[in-house]
Amino acid sequence: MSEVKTNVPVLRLENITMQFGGVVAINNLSLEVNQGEIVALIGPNGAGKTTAFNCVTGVYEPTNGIVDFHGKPIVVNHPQGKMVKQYGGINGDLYKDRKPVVHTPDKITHMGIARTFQNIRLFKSQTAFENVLIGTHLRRSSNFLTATFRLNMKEEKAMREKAMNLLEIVGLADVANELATSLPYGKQRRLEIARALATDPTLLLLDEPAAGMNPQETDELGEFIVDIKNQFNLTVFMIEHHMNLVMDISDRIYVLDFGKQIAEGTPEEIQKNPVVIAAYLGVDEE
Amino acid sequence: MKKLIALVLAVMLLVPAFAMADNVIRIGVFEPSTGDNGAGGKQEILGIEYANSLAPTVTIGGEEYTVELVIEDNQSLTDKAISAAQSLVSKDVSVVLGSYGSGVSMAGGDVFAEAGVPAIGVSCTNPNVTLLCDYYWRICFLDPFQGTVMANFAKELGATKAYVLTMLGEDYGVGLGKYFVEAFKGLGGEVVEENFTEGTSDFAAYINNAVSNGCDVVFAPCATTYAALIIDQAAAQGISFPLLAGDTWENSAILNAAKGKNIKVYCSTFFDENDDAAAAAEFVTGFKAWLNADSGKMTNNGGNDIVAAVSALGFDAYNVALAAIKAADSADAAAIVEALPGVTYEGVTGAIAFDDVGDAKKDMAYIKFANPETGAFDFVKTQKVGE
Amino acid sequence: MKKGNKRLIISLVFVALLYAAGCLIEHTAGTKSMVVTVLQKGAVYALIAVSMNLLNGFTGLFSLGQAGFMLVGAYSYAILTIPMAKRAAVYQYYNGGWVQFTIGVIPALLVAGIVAALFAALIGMPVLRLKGDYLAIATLGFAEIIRAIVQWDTIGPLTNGSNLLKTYPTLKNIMPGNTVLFTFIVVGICIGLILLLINSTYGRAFKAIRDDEVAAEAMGINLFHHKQMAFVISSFFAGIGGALLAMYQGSLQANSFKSSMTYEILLIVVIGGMGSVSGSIMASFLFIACSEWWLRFLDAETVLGNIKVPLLAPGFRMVVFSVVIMVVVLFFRKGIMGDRELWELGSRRGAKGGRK
Amino acid sequence: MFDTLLPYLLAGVSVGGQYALIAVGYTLVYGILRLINFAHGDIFTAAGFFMVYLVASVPLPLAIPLVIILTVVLGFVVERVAYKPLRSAPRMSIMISAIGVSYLLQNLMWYVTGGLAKQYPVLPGLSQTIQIGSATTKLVTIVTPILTIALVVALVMLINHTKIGMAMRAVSVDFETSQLMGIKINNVISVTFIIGSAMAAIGSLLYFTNYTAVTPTVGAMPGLKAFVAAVFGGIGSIPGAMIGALIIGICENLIKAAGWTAFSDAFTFALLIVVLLFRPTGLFGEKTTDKV
Repeated sequence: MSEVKTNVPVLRLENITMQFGGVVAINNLSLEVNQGEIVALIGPNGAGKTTAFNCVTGVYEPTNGIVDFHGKPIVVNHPQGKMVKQYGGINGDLYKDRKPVVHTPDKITHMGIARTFQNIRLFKSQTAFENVLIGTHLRRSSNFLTATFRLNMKEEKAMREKAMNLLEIVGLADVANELATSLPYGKQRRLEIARALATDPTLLLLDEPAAGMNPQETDELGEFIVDIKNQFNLTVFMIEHHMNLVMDISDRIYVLDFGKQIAEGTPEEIQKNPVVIAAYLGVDEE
Repeated sequence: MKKLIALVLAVMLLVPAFAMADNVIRIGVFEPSTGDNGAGGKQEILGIEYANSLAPTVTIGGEEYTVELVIEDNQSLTDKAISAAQSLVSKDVSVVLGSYGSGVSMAGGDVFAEAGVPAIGVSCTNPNVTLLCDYYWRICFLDPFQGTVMANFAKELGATKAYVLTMLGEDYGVGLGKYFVEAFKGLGGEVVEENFTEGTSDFAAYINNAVSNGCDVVFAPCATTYAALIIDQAAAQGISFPLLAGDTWENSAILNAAKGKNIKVYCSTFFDENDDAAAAAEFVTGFKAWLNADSGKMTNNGGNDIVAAVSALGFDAYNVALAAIKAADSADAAAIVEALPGVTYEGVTGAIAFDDVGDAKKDMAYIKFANPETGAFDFVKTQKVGE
Repeated sequence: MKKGNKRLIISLVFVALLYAAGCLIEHTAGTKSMVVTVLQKGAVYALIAVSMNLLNGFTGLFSLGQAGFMLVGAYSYAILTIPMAKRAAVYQYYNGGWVQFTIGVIPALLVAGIVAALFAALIGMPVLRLKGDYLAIATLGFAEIIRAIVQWDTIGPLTNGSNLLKTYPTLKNIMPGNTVLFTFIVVGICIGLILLLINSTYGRAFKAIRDDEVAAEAMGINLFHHKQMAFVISSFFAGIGGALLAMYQGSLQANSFKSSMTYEILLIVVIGGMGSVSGSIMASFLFIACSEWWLRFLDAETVLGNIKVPLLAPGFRMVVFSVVIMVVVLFFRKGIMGDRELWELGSRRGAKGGRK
Repeated sequence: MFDTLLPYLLAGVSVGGQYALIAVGYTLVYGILRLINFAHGDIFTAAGFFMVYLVASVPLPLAIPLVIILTVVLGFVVERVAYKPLRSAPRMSIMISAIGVSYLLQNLMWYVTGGLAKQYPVLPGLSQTIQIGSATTKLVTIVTPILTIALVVALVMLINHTKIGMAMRAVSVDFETSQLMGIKINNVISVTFIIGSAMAAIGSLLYFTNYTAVTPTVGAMPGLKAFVAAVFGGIGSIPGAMIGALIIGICENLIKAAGWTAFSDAFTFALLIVVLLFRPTGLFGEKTTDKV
């Protein structure tokens, strides 16, 4: 377990609601992830977990609500729409003095949030090494002219070293020149993490990192997540179905069901929570 | 792969491009046989082929040379014309005849000039064909002349306001339209000018514009493809005023479009089938017999044996080329270039002699009327400058 | 690194040999030969195809506006270089036109690229928000709009309306007798720059966008910024390509820059392989050689002995040609090179080979 | 004022109706395959040539159904040969294939006809000249919009009330799922192409009666305009395509009336871009969200 945990919130979601047409995918979700923590977001399929990630990373624009990262706004969408200047009503205080903000995913990554995807999205025509290298593009100082005329050789070299270094850390150095999509499943998941790390994040969002892994691989992954968290001084926010993994490494857990938060607490608390058990096992209607 | 290509290229270079038979002189025919101007181009080629059938050889330096026609299709398009011209040049032609259409001639002119091959324009009437190219000569009249003729004629028909319709990007039509406008305004007439884009089929709005602007004559020099549509739609809208155009409209397509409709179509052209001069009469009889002997040629002429002016011009162009070769007494393109300015020839379309720019000094146009009842062109009058 | 250097040297020697061969061919075959034509036009098309590949093949933006940007480049070049003495004749209907100065050929080529790039920047702002085939049809539409504007009579004093522009310096005027070398040098520099860009960190970002937009954005790549960059750079080179095409043709008319021209270039890119620079170059020369030279006999009605060869008639060449293209599109979808490069064939086959 | 505008409006409604018949093919195919069938305009042209050549050998009453049948066969074959093998390929490949087919058809027609314009036969009745108010025009001008509306209504009924229509709607909503539900995708797609081609054939009868010259490239522009109409009306919506086409036909003629003749084609594209940017779903299209 990490020893750099604090109570300083890194990520804060407040009253996030996401509607697709008439379907409410997330309903008034609020949560916090603190510096140095590993926080898990669990829930049955269709609970809105990935949607929550997509709201944080700017893929979706939440219908309303606020996402803050290190106290800076990522999304501020007022319930009554962006046109409303004078905030009031039910969430009046929450929106007080806050201008509507919607950032694009790349801007959010630039702020320091990196993610992986539930259904792995590697760059399929690129090698493992090139995939990681693309992650380093974000923190470049060169522009297209200096890059074209090779006036950035020093930076280019640093990028390559950093990418290789990351591949070594995730244990993929030997397959650096293999095509990313030709790697086995588990390695692809690690590669996605390496690629995310190349963007120098402070918060790492992992979307089902252990999906499709066997118990042994899952255990290794757990250690690996803790390792990199410590090594890169990260905060980790993850969606996961493998309960062993979740219970092993999480500091806190949020449980989502039908777009609503139904529980929050430490692994021990969640394990005992009857609402959670009901949600997972299903109970007869009272 | 690349090496293979290089190898193929090298082999192609080593094999002499064309087995040079002795005593053959090649004349390039640079004409559209497809595209908007394909119909006219084919008629022009027929004239050239007929002339070739009458005079298949030429004597150079005391030796008899066989004339071989090398025909390339410029597809009526300026960009395709360039590669067609290059293809002709690469086949070592001594002189080029063509084209029907001014734009393609201007585009091809550069290629001929670069290769030092002289070209004789047959029915390309835009002044810039010869003006901007030192290797181009021409045996027909020019657009400033033709435009003036038609403006005068419009005036004679009693028109006061003309509707001028040309296709964007067609040098021939745009040029002729401008000269007509200049002349017609000079005669105190009013003008409405409009353009259509390539590939237009809907001319209803244009005809409406002519009507709603109170025009009493339409001048629409354009390719026959569009001409047929314009005539058809004008007739459908019951237009009572005459439609005028330049030499391109002297074509079977126009006759077919106008046939049986209540519409008056006039065009100016280079030659009249019923010309009573001896040379012309002989040409007309001979050409008709030649056409009738071969159904393929009849088809290329538009399915009948009406002698188009461009065929007569093609005939003359071939003979001018032969005269130039004889004057140069050489099959060498450069020698022919030297000889051409001095060539004079008494053709079926009139006497041909070149001025400084390379244009034939021609001063007579024939005005014809597309008779909707007989489906033939009626000769109206001849017109000279200043008349 | 050392191995890379060696390969670089081999490549450079190879390129130098190609240049020498081009030069030699021109001097031995003479300017009249079709080989020279094919080398000139093939080189010009190679640049245009590579510029289109940068967009369609490397950045995954299906743009069909290439002919429009070539048109802008070609016109910019021609307008700026027509000699003063000839302007009155060229702009015969517009009193010699508005532009009353000329600039050198090389600056004019640069201006051609820059003007095309400016147009692209303006057009890109709205249309790059569109995706897939909507982007394709919108860029196609813009190319047609550009063509309509250039032909507009009101700006005729600038563009000569819909009429032919000519008398500007052509390939022959610049390096007489070495037209192929000149074309190869200009095209070579441009393609070289594109290659350097593609192999830089920006090129990797382009490819990332092509492979997966969502993931690329999650990597912090600003989609719009990078797409705009690819679009503008591609158009810059398309503009220069258009200017070179004008120089090759010797005369210029807006009417020939139709969407069918874009389609032809697209087909070259497909034949060469989406995402392969060397493929595009080879396909260009092949395409031009076939259409201008090797297949020309198909268009001529030929009589062998007494028998007229069937099928041969004007237009048959293009039929054969389009059938071949359909075969490539349907059965050899990767084209000549797939997304590999000629110089990678030896070294990276192991790593990248086994894939479909 | 109205007297001056009437001829333009008539011409606009007429040409708009003809675009509408082409646009139906675009909107159906796009709705199901998400493919801009670039060859559709050329299939329309081919229908014109079928008529020209058929009339030379068979009587007119027989030629008209034959034209429709041949066009349908052509559309069907194009789909089977050029699009079906690419069903699982990236969308860009199918679109390139469509461009290739268009290129092939145009070149083929160019070869067969020598690139020369062919005179379209006179259809008795339709070609007659009639007088409406201040305007003189062909009868086809009046017939077109009536026939177009009738066909569109019939088509909408087909799609809403028949089994195949239901299958078409299902496939257009979700390709994979409907496949899983046992809908024979290939049949549905073939039917789509058959309907589209038949409409194009009828459109060509009307169009070429109005504009009597057929050239190999004559369908390219109406094809593109019909596609714009389909986008404008909301891709996938048949009544939308019709209304879009009528609006485009009328606007085009009014623009020419205003003297901006050189821009009548460019206008269509400008309209397309404006629609794509500000209302990408068109007038009657439904909004969709991409899933990540």
